[in-house]
Amino acid sequence: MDVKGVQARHEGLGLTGEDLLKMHYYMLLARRVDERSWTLNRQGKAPFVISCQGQEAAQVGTVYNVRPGYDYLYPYYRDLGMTLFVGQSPRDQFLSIMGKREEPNSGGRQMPGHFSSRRLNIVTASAPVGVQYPQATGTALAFKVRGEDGVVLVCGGEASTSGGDWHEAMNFAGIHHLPVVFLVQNNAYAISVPEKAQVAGSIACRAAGYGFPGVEVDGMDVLAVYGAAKEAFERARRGEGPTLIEAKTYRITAHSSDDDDRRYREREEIEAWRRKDPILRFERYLEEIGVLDDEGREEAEDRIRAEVAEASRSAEEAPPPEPEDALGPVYAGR
Amino acid sequence: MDVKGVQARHEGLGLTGEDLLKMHYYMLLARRVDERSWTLNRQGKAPFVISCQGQEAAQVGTVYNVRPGYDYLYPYYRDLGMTLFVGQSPRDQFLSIMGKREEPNSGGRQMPGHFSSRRLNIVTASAPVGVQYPQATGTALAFKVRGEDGVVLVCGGEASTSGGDWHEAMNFAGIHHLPVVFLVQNNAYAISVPEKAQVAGSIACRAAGYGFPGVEVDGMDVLAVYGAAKEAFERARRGEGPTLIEAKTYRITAHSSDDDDRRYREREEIEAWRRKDPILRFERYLEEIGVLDDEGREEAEDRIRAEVAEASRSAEEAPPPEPEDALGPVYAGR
Amino acid sequence: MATKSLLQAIGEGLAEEMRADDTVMVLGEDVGRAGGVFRVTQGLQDEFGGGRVMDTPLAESLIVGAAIGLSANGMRPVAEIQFGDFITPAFDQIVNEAARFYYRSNGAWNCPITIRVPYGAVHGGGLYHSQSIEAWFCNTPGLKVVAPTYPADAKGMLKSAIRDPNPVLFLEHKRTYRLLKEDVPDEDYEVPIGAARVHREGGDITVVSYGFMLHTVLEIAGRISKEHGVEAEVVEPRTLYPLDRETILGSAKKTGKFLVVVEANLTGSVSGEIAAVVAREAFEWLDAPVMRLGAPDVPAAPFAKPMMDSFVPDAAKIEGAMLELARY
Amino acid sequence: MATKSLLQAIGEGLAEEMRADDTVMVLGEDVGRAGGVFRVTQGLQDEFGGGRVMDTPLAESLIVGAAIGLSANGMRPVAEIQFGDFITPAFDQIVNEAARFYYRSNGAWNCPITIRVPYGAVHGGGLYHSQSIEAWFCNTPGLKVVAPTYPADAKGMLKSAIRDPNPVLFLEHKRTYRLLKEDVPDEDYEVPIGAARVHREGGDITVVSYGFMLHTVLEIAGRISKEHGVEAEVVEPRTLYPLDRETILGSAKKTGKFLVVVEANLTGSVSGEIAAVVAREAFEWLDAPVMRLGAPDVPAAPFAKPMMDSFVPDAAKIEGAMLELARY
Ligand SMILES: Cc1ncc(C[n+]2csc(CCOP(=O)(O)OP(=O)(O)O)c2C)c(N)n1
Ligand SMILES: Cc1ncc(C[n+]2csc(CCOP(=O)(O)OP(=O)(O)O)c2C)c(N)n1
Ligand SMILES: [Mg+2]
Ligand SMILES: [Mg+2]
Repeated sequence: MDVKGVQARHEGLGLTGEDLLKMHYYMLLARRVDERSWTLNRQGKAPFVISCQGQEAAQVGTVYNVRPGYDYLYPYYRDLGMTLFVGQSPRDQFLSIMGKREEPNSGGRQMPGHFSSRRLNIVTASAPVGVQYPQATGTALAFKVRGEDGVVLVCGGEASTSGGDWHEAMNFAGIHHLPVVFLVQNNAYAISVPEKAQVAGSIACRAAGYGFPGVEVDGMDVLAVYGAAKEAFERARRGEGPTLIEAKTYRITAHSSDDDDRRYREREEIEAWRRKDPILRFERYLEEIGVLDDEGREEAEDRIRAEVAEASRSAEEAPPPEPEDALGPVYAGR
Repeated sequence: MDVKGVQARHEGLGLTGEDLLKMHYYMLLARRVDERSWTLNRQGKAPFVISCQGQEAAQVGTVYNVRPGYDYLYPYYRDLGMTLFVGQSPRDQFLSIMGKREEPNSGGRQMPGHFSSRRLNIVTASAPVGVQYPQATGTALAFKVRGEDGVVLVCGGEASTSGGDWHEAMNFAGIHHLPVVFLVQNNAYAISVPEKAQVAGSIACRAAGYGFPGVEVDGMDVLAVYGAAKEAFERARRGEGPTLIEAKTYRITAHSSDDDDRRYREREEIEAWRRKDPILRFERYLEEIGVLDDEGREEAEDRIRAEVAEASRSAEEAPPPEPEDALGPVYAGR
Repeated sequence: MATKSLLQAIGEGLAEEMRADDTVMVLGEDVGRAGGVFRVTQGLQDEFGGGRVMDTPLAESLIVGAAIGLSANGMRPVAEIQFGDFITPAFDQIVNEAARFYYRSNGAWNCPITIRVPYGAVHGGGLYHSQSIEAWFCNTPGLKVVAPTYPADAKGMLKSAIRDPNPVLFLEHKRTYRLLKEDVPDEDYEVPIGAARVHREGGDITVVSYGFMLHTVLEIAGRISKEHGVEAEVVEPRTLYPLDRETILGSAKKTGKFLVVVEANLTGSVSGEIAAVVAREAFEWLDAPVMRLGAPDVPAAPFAKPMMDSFVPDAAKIEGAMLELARY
Repeated sequence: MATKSLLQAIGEGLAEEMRADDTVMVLGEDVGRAGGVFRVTQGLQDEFGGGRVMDTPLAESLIVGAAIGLSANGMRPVAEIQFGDFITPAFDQIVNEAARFYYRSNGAWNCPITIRVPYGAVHGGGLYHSQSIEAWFCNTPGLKVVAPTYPADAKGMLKSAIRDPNPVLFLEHKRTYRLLKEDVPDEDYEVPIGAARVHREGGDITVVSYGFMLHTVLEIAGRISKEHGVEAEVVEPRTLYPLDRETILGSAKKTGKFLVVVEANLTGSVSGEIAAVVAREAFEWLDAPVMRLGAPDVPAAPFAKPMMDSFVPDAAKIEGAMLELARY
């Protein structure tokens, strides 16, 4: 093993060992929070779960370039790895999946995964797939009009590119060289619909038609994603316009707790992808370069396990909304 | 002048002198009908005119590949050159711009340019830009499902690519290799909005992102357009899927009779394009290869002039709709 | 004759129409191998193949637009919109295109498509898997909007919709999919579009309702008959546009007391049109104001159970309204 | 104080708001160099530059979506939809997104955008430059829908809309753009959203109307006062959602005879909601059925003049309805 060559990878990207451990922490944290969510679902405490599992590298590798509270974020429903990184807590997520009153995204109004935080510049998300893209270009335009160097990160699955909104936004971003990074997490399925029935040609290649760079990246490799995203964010900050990143990844779980994926995909396929698990892969790298050993991993696991257990416990205890909460707020006051 | 080299052009495309004269006839006919329409507008007889002028080569060059009444046509409002070719008459067009009762597109219900003919497989058109694209893919899918070799031609201006419908249709056509030819007549303006504020990158280049061919062609050169379209139609008939053609052309008139284009473009620009007039250019070619001389041109002009005058006269005499016609038909009976 | 749930009845209706007519196709998200997120189209792709039962990309405007184009070329497509909340991107193709083909072409082109749309509030659905979307489509001449509630009606109306030469929006309340089973005829039959159904005769009050609310209304109608001697006539429009004004007005004139119960946000819902028709045409017969009950004017059903339960009109509210009217 | 047309008043309102507040922007098709197809935004790009007055691509979902995103990042965009008929592709962004930002984020995110929309039938406009689209948007809590008819109202309400922290759909009837001029105050002023206006007091009948129809209604109100001694009270809602129920009901109770006149296809129009509210809340005061008049249920205004003229309710039909009500 050419350790030097390997080390060169993250160093070439300007990342320290500390950065790597931070990335690892958020990937693992997202995974463990997600796993715990399914437990709560099976226990009947959380009516609905939608997962990030398999996509943590794509998420953390990208969001690592975001300046929380300054840049804007339009995450999609799987982007737990992002929202944790910019500052939502595991408890926030548990509150959300249990529909608790103090749940920060919506006070229990929305399904889980519809992230929102004014403080963290996470723009309130909804369920209709793709609507975030035009919104993200508007948010980027505001930065441009004011001459600020903020960047907008907007995310979706591969099926979010099939609707018109994605295209209208790509075109608008290209025309005005807007500071926006489009991250498409292509996890091979849209519920049951496989990529070949969803996407003609190649998503990444489409960027060229709009006059800006599009890169396809191995979404199971956090460093590869980080590198592509770093370039995209720097480009945006320099005022050179948008970038499209297509991260090839895989949805390890069913679409959601309402889905039974045995109807449409083989177990072997999932197993094959599990072997490419982005967290295991990153841990192998961290071991190789000597940043993480068994003991370090255990420590991280323990810390996260405790954090998750405490967050889950505390969230379970939080009160549900009151019936009257349903009635508002409908209109903002002046 | 290398006459042999020049002759090789249309011969290489498999076109006879007769074909060329037929193309010329329809281009000139469209132009003269259009010019007469403006006269009727100035006379207060036609409330609204929207023109094909400048785009006749793009239209006739493409539609020359259509088998009228078998292939399907989704023309856009400037495609007079197409509708005349497949079988609508100058009188039909005059009836339409004067909103006469027997006007074949809509019986006076729709504005001019909203073509329709069940007999000619011209699917009823409307004003919302871009809606025709998804419809065209469905029509193409029907051919494919039934194993027929019909082709669908769908048209729009460059701004018709900005809306989501264009993209959704391109993607769907690419996924299922549908027999559809997308013709974008890029005439540099969408009402007042110039191409650079409308289109990021290049329209033709976008086809690659959907996995099928996109060609940019000189839309002022009827043979160039014919050649590109011929390939596209043959490809479609062979079951190999869609093609996108971007014909670079120019709108010589204002957007419509309601528009004053002095607000947003220079007279010099128009003059420069007038010198590239597709009809004059084609006539020069026809002269060079000896298919058309002064006398022949005069003859064609006279024939068309008479045809147009008679059509206009006869259309003027046709009765307007009755007030009660407004009330139906709303629902088809079984 | 076997008993079927609403979901089964619709699935069977689809299969039978596809067997009877080669031009009938199904397209939508996840309708193929997965058989639809609610399993309505289960088994269809196995029977009819991927050409006639097609998974589309996630693009609702494309789904409806392609259906329109298919219909222009000889097919009779049944498009599925996965949730009513996501029909919005297809709004243009439905109201500006499909609904206007016939009129705008002076009768030359018609548009025989059916658009199936699961709608209505369910627990855990949140704002975007819950909306009652019918009012968006009930101001569009050229379109037909149907919303059957019971299995046998739904199957017969689906057949009518598919055979209808006009575009039909076919609404299915998600919460009624598996709520009950009833006898559904085995032989081919249609239930006509445009005809309301009187579920229960009564002389004291008229209640018009549909979807999940109708079930509650009927339950309460039975209860207040026993407990209060109030006889409610319960009318289900089944078709929301155009309305069966005759049946509705007939009942209103008979009882003189009229209530519409909808699950939608009350203001601007179809309850307004129904109430306005009755207020105009049955004025001389009315012994009480035309009453309406619906969800509060709040964006949509929230995710958390306590909020959801207080958002959707419940048995207590409906009973309250019915008794208030009866006692007026 | 100078006299202004509706079109001028709106243009001035825009310019003044842009001068007063750097965050106000205008975006839409042809709004820049050309000044809009109706010339409402003429001169704005010269004064404020291409950054704040921006021609967008032909993509209505993008126009509204970008406006939403701008508002999330500190701006107050005014988006123009060139014709109401083309708002359909933006339907999703308006009803599912803008209108729900506040509620769904539990008050954390609001969406202060204004969407200007020319609507209504004009000669020669045909099916797609004519529609009355308001009913599509009047079942959407979180959204405000305004439709002022007179120049001074429009300018004041545009200012209110731009300053409002919620999304406002601002409807402008095309046929009223240059129909008349009236005095418009020079100083800064607002006309509140949510308040109806009584144009004419009268004790015999109440007529509620807006847009081009309102002009005809007022003309006829004057005429039947002279010719028949019938005094009509004419109420303009100005805001269609949420309604000023108090003013409308006050008038209905006063006259006991109520008519709504709209240009929209009657069935499913906002006239239904208004009529239903009156039928419910003013029942005891009513001396006649609540009446409605609108366009027939036919796709939309046809191109040819004879058809267009028979489609839109005209003076004769309106006078007939008003006298019928007065004599009831
Ligand atoms: C406009 C719209 N149509 C349909 C749906 C239902 N739906 C929710 S997620 C989903 C699949 C999305 O797939 P993809 O974008 O690939 O993301 P993934 O779930 O695979 O991460 C569908 C069809 C929706 N939410 N919005
Ligand atoms: C959805 C929609 N938005 C706006 C309009 C108004 N409109 C009519 S034509 C046009 C410009 C179209 O430009 P382009 O597609 O380039 O065609 P061209 O007229 O230049 O041939 C616009 C904005 C419309 N008809 N439909
Ligand atoms: Mg996916
Ligand atoms: Mg153009």
